[in-house]
Amino acid sequence: MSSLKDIGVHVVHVGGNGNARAVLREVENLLQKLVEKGEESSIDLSGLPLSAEDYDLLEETLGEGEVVAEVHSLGPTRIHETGVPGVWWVTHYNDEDEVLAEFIEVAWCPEILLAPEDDVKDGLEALRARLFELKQESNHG
Amino acid sequence: MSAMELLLWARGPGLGIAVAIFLFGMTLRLFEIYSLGRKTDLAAPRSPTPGSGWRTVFSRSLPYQGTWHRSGLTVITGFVFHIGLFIVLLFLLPHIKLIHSLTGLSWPALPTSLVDLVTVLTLIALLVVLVHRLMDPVKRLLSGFGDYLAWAVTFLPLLTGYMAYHHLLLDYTLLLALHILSAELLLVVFPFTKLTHTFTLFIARWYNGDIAARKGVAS
Amino acid sequence: MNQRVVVDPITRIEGHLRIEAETEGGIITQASSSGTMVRGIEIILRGRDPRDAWAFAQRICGVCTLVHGIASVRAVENALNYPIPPNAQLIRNLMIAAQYVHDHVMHFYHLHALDWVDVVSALKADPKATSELAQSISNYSKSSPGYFADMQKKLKDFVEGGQLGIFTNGYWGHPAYKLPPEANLMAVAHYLEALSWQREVAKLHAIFGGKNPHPNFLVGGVPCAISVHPDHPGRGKGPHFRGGAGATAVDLTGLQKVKDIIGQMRDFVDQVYVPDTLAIASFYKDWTQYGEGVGNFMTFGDFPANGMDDPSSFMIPSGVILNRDLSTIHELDMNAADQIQEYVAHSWYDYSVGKEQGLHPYDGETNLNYTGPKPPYEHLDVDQSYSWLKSPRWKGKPMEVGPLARVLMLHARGHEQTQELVGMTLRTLDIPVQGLFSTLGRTAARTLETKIIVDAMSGWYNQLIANIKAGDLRTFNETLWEPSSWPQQAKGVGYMEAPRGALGHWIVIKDGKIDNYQAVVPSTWNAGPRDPQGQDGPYEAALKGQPLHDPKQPIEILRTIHSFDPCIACAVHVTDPEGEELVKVKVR
Amino acid sequence: MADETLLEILKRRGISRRGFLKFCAATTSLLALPPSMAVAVADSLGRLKRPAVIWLSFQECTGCTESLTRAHSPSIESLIFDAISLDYHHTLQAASGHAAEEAREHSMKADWGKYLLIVDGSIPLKDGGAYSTIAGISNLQMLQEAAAGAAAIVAIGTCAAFGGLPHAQPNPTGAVAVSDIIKDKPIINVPGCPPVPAVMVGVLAHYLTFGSLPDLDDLGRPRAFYGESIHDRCYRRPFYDQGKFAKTFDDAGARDGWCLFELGCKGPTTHNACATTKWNGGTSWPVQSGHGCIGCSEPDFWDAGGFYKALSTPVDSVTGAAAAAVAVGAAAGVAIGIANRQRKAQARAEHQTVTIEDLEK
Repeated sequence: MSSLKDIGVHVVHVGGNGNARAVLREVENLLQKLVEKGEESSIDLSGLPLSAEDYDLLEETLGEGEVVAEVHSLGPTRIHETGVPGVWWVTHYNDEDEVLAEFIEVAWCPEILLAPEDDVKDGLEALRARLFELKQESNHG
Repeated sequence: MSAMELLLWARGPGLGIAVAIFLFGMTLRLFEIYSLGRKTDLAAPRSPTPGSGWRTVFSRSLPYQGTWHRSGLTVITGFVFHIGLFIVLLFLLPHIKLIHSLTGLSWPALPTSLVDLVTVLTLIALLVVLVHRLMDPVKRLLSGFGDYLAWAVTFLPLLTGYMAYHHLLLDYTLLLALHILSAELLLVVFPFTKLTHTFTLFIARWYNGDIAARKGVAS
Repeated sequence: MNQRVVVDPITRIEGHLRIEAETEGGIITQASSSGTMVRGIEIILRGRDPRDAWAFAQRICGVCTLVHGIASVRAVENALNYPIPPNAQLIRNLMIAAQYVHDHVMHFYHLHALDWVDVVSALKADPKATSELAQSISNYSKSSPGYFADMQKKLKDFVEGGQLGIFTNGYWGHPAYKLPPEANLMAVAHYLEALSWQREVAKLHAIFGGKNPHPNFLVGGVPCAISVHPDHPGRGKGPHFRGGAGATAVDLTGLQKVKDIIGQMRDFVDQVYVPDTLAIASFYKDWTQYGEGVGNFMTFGDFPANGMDDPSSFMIPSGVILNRDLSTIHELDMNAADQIQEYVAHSWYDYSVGKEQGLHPYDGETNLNYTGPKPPYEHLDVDQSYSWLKSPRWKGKPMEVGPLARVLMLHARGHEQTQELVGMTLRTLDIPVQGLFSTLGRTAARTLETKIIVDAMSGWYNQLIANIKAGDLRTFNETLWEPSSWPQQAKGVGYMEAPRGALGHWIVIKDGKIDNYQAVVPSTWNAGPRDPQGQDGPYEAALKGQPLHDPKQPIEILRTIHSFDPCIACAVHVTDPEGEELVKVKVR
Repeated sequence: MADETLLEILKRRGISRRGFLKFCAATTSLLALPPSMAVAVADSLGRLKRPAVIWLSFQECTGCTESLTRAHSPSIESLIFDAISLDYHHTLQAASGHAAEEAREHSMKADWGKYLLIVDGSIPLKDGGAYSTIAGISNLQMLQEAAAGAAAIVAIGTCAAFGGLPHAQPNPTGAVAVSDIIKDKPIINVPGCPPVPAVMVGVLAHYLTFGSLPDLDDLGRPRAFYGESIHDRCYRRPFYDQGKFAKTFDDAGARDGWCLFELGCKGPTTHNACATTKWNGGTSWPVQSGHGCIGCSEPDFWDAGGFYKALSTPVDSVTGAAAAAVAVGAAAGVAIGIANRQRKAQARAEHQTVTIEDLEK
């Protein structure tokens, strides 16, 4: 919208609740657990009120990592590794691109990226069926 | 009765009853004192009045050298909790809104966190005063039920207000209701205890100063 | 053969409505409309702060979730002669318009459509043919064969699942359903599309009013301060002492979102709602013969460009049309004691002046007096009192209010876009102009006015933005906020055009408190019972002479009643100006 | 097919287990459960069958239903087509009159003891319930019949939960809440006028997922959503602590998003999820749009002393009582003063002159 852009605006947010620091502490604890015991865990970001400033602080502190992934199932799910390896930012969206849920996952690999065993089995069967069809086709041809 | 119902009672009928008893009691006390009457002093005044009355009001508010040395703690805690009470009562926004709705008068508020700090100081001062009263043999001997009651009804609104603001122990709604009720209790007992001094103190000081001046005694 | 048909509950409406109809040889000879729920909101309002009244009044109805709030704040402002800033006026217009568009679309798809659309028949549709049909009537993007095949599969799964849920016991397969399977499938798809669309466009109310349903209002303006500050430097040190953008919902982002929503609304109306109405109507042209009603139409007017005190600036004009005569428009006076009156001859209320007299809302009184049968009951005594609704009349005449009345009034007053749209509709459907006075005409009028209103929204939006750019951020007038500044006594009327029709709230203020409050609402005009002269209300008149194929499946009754979009929680109300409640209940 | 589980339905729709996992993660978040519960949620949801739900509307305004249709995740469509079988609901169902009542009776019979009963609106008890009837049956009778076979009851909205608007003084129709009538069934109160859509859906999802009631507070409200006050979660809270208050609805403070306490905000005593979940898909919520919280999820909020009066001010005017007290106090004070003077005078009159001679006796 061109008209509104002409309006000078101060983008300043009201004070944060200081919850970003609490989340960062928890990430540290969970990461230590992952390293020492191999336990994976996650933090639900909707559980705490986070202001825009809190988000900025979280994002700045964790930084950007090497991996970006997107899952398409019931709307997109966007995942990126943060600058701290093992700490993943997972955001689930619905079809209308609204945030359904947002997690910081502390794991070797986010659970949703791993192919579930049953799906893999179904996939194997589907592939075999497809191969069978191909064989039939080539026989006919 | 739910916390909300208690709060509504405290903000409604409870407040009405408390304010009525307070005003009834205070008017009664003041009229009673006034209507006692005094004999007219026909002698010519030795010093100008009423100026010396006002001077006494001020000068008696400062501790004498002797008092200061004898019980400095009492003086300090006394000042702290009186000034603290004054600030908390008159400069917290919710209180100003209450006074405004009752009297139509309004003035700027102090930041809530500052008032919060003052509250803590006031509470500490009040506790020190109590401990001192209990420990000091002379004071303990002199103290009666009325003294402890006056202390308790002053302390409670501060404590419940502090707890409500910080959500300590109980739900906010319930704490707010208790805070208002404790303030109402203060209003109710106010005219019938030594707390009346809030209103009579300065009158009495002025009067003493004025009489003394008339008789030629320095105030 | 005489038969009494009872339809209770009438579903897919707001509130509790009961219709009792007499039929003879498959034709309805007499109908009685009864509102069966009352809450007494106007009694509850007495003695309260007039500035609070909107919140109570708004809860009269959660479907027309905004209209009673608006009428209420306008009533108080009228009584106190309380002007509001231009921005507040524009924001209110945008909110009212959004309510229209949202409400009319939801009514069409979620409340009315199942009277015309056979969900089960959609299973037989050919998705490819459906796609062709959809593309032939509109350029709406979701119209591929795959889309409709998916939709059909979804529906099939659902039906085959055996749990029909809300579709249980529908009149599926009834001969009155005339749409081909493809049109049915398209309509079912749009039923679901509209459900997700309405969620999006309701956000306009959330931005200005904090939530929807039941957004917030304010006497003296609107409560949403605008936080787009061209020159505001902020005060104090550090960000904690400043707000700036993001401080309130009406900021740069919020206003951009409003603009997007207006676009979404216009697209859906142009590409889905209008084409669907015309397509479905083309299969039901026989419904231009039924459901006319009383032939008298009334509007109060709304969408001021220049404040409520200047009715000439209203987009929707006010007036009365009698006996279908569009050439003469009678002027209307909301304050005249002999114009708008309410009767209770067939309602469960008493008047101190006797049950036969009518009373103007300022003098209105209501004493609940239930004389109906003790529940549970089979039938109401329709010769006596049979409803919690009163019977409002204009100069003694029953009036229809709502979309049809408004479209006729706009047409009669020479509104060009209306005349074009009405002409286009009549040509497309190939029906005579008399066809407007019918069940179908009423439904079509609702669609047409939605188009007119959604087209007007950008104008108000641009004006609002222009004001903000010019530095005018005022949204509230503080001068008369404190009750101490009010006269000891005041009375006023707040009115508007609600989606369902002309709505008026009358208020009497005494010593800063509500002394009397009365709402006369659209569905009371339309759904009210007979008056002392025995004149039917619009619902009752509209049902008379209409066929009823199968009394067990009264779909024809539903079509006509739904074409009015009933809102019964609104329609039932009580007042009691003198403080005497005469609650005498005779239980028989 | 009627016995299909949710997992089977989703699979048939071509939705992978990954999608299901995501659905469960979102549900866990919605229910305010710790993320580690996702496995338990997945387990129960996977076995879930669409339970029958009967929705009764009594003295209401349909605002609660309207609010439910604004639910974003999950949406009303997925709720009524995938998660539950909504067998009776006036505003949405296709059938009317006799056919509608038959659907209700059939559902009650088929799922006796198992269906979930949802109620919106209060129930009028005065005058034999004549103030609200459906199909000629009083609300009281219909509620009692439907409650008898319900597994649990959800009272949606402040009217059903606490009596709401019809219950406001002077309560002309004798309206009461569901819990005033039904004592022998588990009841979840989901108040709000209307309730936040995400809260309604969340409560339903919890019940459907675990088949049990969530943790409730002393007013029967789920703690997950009503556990904290609006004020504590409010983004304007820092301004309260700093003593920065909007004085009118469009002063600089209001535009900067300062605290609305002075303008009557009831946030400190109101327990609801508005400040965190917000409204209409996270678009805004009342305080963000500039109007104070009116306290709509609390009992008797309609009679709580005016929406624009600060929480610390009196509910009713005390001027009358104060004036009377002053007058009576003055009169009594004067009376006592006069009595005292008389006593003094009398004492003086009874005073006997004592001479030295007397003392020397």
